Amino acid sequence: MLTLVTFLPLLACVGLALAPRSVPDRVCARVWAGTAAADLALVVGLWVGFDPHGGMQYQQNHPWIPAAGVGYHVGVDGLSLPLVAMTCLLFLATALYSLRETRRVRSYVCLFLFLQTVSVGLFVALDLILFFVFFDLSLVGMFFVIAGWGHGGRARAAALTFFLYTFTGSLALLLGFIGLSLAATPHTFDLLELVRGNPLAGQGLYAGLVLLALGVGLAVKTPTVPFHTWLPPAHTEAPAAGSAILAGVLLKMGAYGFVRIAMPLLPGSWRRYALVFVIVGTVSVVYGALVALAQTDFKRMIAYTSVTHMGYILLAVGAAGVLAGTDAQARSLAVTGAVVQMVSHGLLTGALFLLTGVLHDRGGTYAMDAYSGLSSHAPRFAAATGVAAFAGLGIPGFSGFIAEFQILTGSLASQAVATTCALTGLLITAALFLRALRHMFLGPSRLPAAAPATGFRDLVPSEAAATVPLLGAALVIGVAPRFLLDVVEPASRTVTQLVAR
Amino acid sequence: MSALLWALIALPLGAGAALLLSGRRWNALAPGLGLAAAAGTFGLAVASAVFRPEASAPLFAGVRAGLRVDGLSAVLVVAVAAVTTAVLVASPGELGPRENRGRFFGLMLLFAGAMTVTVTATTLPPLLMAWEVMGATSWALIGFWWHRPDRVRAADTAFVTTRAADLGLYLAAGAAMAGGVGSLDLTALTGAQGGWRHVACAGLVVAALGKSAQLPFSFWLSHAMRGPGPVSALLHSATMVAAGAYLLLRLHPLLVATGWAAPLVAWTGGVTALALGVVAVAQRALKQLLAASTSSQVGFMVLAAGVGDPSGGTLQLLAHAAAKSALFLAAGAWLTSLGTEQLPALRGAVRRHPLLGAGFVAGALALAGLPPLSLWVAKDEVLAAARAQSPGLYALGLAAAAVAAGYSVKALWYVTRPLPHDHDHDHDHGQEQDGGRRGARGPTRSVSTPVVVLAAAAVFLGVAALPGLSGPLRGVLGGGQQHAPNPWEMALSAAVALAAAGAAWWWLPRSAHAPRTASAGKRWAADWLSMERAARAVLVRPAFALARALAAFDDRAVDGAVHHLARGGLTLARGAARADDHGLDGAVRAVAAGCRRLGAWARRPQTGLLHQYYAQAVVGFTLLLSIVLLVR
Amino acid sequence: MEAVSLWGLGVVALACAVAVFACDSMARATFALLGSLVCVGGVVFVLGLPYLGVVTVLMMVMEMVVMAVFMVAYMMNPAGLMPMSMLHNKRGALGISAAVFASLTGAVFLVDWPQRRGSPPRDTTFQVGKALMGGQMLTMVVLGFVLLATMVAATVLALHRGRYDRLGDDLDRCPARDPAGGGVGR
Amino acid sequence: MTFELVLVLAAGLFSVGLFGALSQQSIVMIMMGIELMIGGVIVAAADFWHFLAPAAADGQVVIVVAVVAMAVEMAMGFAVTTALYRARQVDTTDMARELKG
Repeated sequence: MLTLVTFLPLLACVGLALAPRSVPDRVCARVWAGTAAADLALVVGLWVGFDPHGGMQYQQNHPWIPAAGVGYHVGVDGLSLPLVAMTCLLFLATALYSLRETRRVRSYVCLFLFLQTVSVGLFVALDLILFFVFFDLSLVGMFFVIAGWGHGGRARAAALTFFLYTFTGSLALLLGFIGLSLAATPHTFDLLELVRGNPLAGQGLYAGLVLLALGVGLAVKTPTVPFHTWLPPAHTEAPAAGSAILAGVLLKMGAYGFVRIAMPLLPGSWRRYALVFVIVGTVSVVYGALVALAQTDFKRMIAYTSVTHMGYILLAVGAAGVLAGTDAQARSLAVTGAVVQMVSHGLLTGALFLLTGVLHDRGGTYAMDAYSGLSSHAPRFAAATGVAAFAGLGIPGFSGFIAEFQILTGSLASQAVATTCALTGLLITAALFLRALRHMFLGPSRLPAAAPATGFRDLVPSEAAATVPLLGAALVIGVAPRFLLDVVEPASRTVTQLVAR
Repeated sequence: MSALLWALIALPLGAGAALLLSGRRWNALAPGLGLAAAAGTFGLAVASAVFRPEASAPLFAGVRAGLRVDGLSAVLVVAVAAVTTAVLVASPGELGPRENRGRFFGLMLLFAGAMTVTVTATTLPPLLMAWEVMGATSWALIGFWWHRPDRVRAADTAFVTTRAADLGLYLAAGAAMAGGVGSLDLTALTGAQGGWRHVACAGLVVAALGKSAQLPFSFWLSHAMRGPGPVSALLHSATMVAAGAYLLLRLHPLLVATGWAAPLVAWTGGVTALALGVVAVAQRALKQLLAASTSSQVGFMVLAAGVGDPSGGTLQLLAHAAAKSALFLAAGAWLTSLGTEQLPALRGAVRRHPLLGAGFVAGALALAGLPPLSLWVAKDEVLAAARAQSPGLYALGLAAAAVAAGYSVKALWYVTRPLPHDHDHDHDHGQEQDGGRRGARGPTRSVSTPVVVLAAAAVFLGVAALPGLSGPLRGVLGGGQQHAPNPWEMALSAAVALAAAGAAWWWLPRSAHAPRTASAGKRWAADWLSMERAARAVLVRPAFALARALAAFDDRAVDGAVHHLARGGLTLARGAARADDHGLDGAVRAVAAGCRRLGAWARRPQTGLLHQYYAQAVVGFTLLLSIVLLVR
Repeated sequence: MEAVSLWGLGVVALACAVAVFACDSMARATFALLGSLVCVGGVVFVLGLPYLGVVTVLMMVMEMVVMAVFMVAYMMNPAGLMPMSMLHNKRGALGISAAVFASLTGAVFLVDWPQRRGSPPRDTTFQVGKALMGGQMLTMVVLGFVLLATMVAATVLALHRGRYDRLGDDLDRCPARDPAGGGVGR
Repeated sequence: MTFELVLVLAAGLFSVGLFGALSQQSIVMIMMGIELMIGGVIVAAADFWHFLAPAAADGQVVIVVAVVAMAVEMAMGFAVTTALYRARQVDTTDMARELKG
């Protein structure tokens, strides 16, 4: 069942690729939207049939490279199911958004279908090598999206930087995986066996090195501060749908890696070096927020806020590793907060990037001071962006608040100082979003020179259909979080117990 | 019974959301719908005050979202609903037909729902959620006429300041969890172990002071005045600023438990009451004066919370809510009709609109704390409790009361002057046109009636608080060691209030005409104790500078480092290529050349001359022979 | 008696050998060579190998007569009529041959030769015949083939018509223009 | 003593032949030189046979081989000279240096 969910988009992609040239673009886009919708429906089916206390479910395990102990092992649990659902929802949104795409639609659609398969595959993978394969294929897919359809002149340079940077990170990751599998007897890459066997329990230095490799690899992917410089150019040059997926899904791969691989497999060294991750997380929060405050380019500012939100996740995950001074409830609250933050950041930043796409489509530039008083021209667009911005800065009633509240409450116990610094992140994020809203949407009306004579068109139905459901989902999670938390909490409890063992 | 409470919350929030989304589509119907929703909420509020329902829902792991209507919140829920209804009655007058009324009424109802949740919350998460939603709606309402960038900037300042203070609540929640209070229940906070209790208490105090515009944070209230009249009336007089005081009143046990919190809160309240009173006196615009007075009156409530007199604090809150919302509605009405809020320009406004003027006069008198009216009674309660705590506080309170009388009389004096001779001329020279509305037509009846009703409530509430009748009120609020003010205290405060009022009345005509030589102190007070300039200099400007520095650092150093790494890789590659071409390839070519030379040498003996071959053969044989002989 | 005859033959042989290269005319050189080799045959005869001695002498006579015929054929100064010095590089050759002579005689005198083993059979010719036909049959066969190959090779080399003439200048005429008619397929 | 003297005789013959082979330009004279060298070898073989190993026939076989070699050398020499003469009308080694490397 999971394999069907994972590879349905790939089937569509192959079908489209082999289809005769005569297939018009509109049909390609519709096929993409249909496939994404079908995939989402399947995932909802999975969600309904999912037993929150059942641990890993819908498992499929077939030997793939038996000699190396590599198997095609997929399965879903409380951590990955929400992310898979969010990925499918986001891809459906980008599909709807791209209905009006005009540039080389067929290859654009094939690339995104491929990306969907790879992203879903990564979240359901329970084998390190399978995880790594999907991890790298996602880089390839995103490289072509940015290089091919990026609007800036520097699209190719940005794409190359993005690819090389994250690819180097993935090599470090592979190193870590190999280190892990070698420590296990018999050598295996299967995640569940490695968790059960806990091979690196004793070795201090060896486990530390493996954790360093994993940490660097994943830190490059969730951009934490020292390794984040590939994100802003990649985002400013990527097309709207591309950067929505880049921010919504690809960034989660790194964060998910911490919760799925680093914590359960290296509990001892994770506890010993948790402080490092907490510090990096807090620095990412404050640094990302401050640098975002100083940006003049709207999309680049949002890219930096992504660094901040990922910093929160790292803070929560690091705090969950510190046993002193906290109880299990606080730590599992932090981990739940981290997972919810991944989902909420995916939805909100995805919506924000799609809306910036609309902005660029109409005004031709992302510079904030080129626009003013847009809400008189496009009230619906202004309302949507306003709601997305307020949700992004953590206003209750949206998923952002639920995530950040749990993270901060769960982390304060063990990391008082770090969490207090992270609190300032909340304030700075609020200030920068408000400043952006004030500059662009309120005040007297002024459009950039590049804007067409007809003025600033409001949201077209396809764009509205793409962004409003995302914000709606965020609102539902914000108002009634129990349906998501019931799934995530048991899984985060197990992760917390695994780290504490 | 919990259904009643869920309905009480769902009605305003739901109706507000619906109206907000409708926007301009039902512009005509919006006021009616809004009013209906407000009335319904009022009804539900009264019912819930009677039945005291309780409800809770699972929210996070081990944390429930609990709501309960107990003594304190019953009174407040009714008050909030009442003031909301009154303000919404007055709102259509304020807003022109072309305004986006759906959005206005939607936001007002959303705010009312959030306030209701704040006063009924029993655990921290719902309190925090409502607290933040109040901040957001206040941002939206202050910046309602968003065409003017200065209004939106004011809204931003207000929101960021309150949000900065709200971080205290996040801190408190985290501290509670760390301190072992897993359920984050407000009453259980005192049970938090060790330092965490102090951290939680500190967080809560900061959040409350921020929201109630107390001293360090009070400058945002002056910006909040740029919003429409009704907004100031509802949010920035009766409900939002009172929320902080309410929180302190409810958490008095925690304040006492930590030891240092209660006196700190009391003294902050007292000092704010005095300082902001002086600021009010120094103001030239009516709404700024009223805003500063709000801050100072809330100071009294915070003082009451600090000294542990919930009933006095609540009475002060109710009385002040009624009086101040009436005054703000009147000020708003004049702003729309006369197009100005500067006191000298409002000369004789009372005479121009008699009904509205009467309400304003009654409210101002109550605000002055003159004997028979409600605020005087409430203030006495608070001062009595303060005197029991420490005489210093009592003196501070009395001084604040005197200053309160001063600024109320100042407002009264200007407003009640006889109309200047060029009666009609006054109408059209409206100074700053707010929101592009022409202030030509007078305030309609829909504004006057709520003003009068509120003013009446302000006047007669005092009766309820008289010593004889205050028993039931104390019972409702849940008692606590109360100090009924003894007669000599009440007489003393009355005397102080009357003396201050008389002095102000006597002194005002002289200063009104005297040349304006503003002393440094006066200018400092007029500028709200330049708190905003200090905050901007200390926090905002360095933050932006740091942000710019970090951005530059990020682009140059971090990005630069990566690019240098890449460039280093390239030069390394070129070096390797060069080494490969000249080094290894050269060696191989040298070997090849050497072989060629050797080849040439090898051909030399092959001369073609037979005899030379024989010679070589002989030499070769002899060598071989000698080798064989020697070796064997 | 044996020693005297050996000495005599030896001296004569050496003198004739030197004479071969000393005299100008080819003819005289040929006969000097004949003389020298006859003395060699005599030495062999004296040393108890009559058959081989006689064989050597007979062969030498035949060779020298043939050589005389060649002298006439190639008009190589048969009678010293056209004196020409056919020498070059004399000093080098002299040096090498003197060095060789010195080293050989040095070896002869320095090596301690083993004592004689066994005694000569009564009939040495029978001995060499039995050996050739018995143990040394391989040598006999090889010699036979060598002689045959020499005859064929010498004839082919000396013919005026090369073996490729019949195929024409560019060696690929088909069929070959063979002067001696007949042959396969023609 | 005569054993060594006969060997000296053989060496002498060999050296004179060698001198002739090395110094003569004409091919025929070179062949004569080689003839003398082989004669030296025959004398040495006979001498060895006579003085060292009369019982075995090897010495005589060497002489037979030497005689055959002399015959072959003479035949091939003249064949080469004839072919060379026919091709180039020259009979001295200096003119025939086509095989120079």
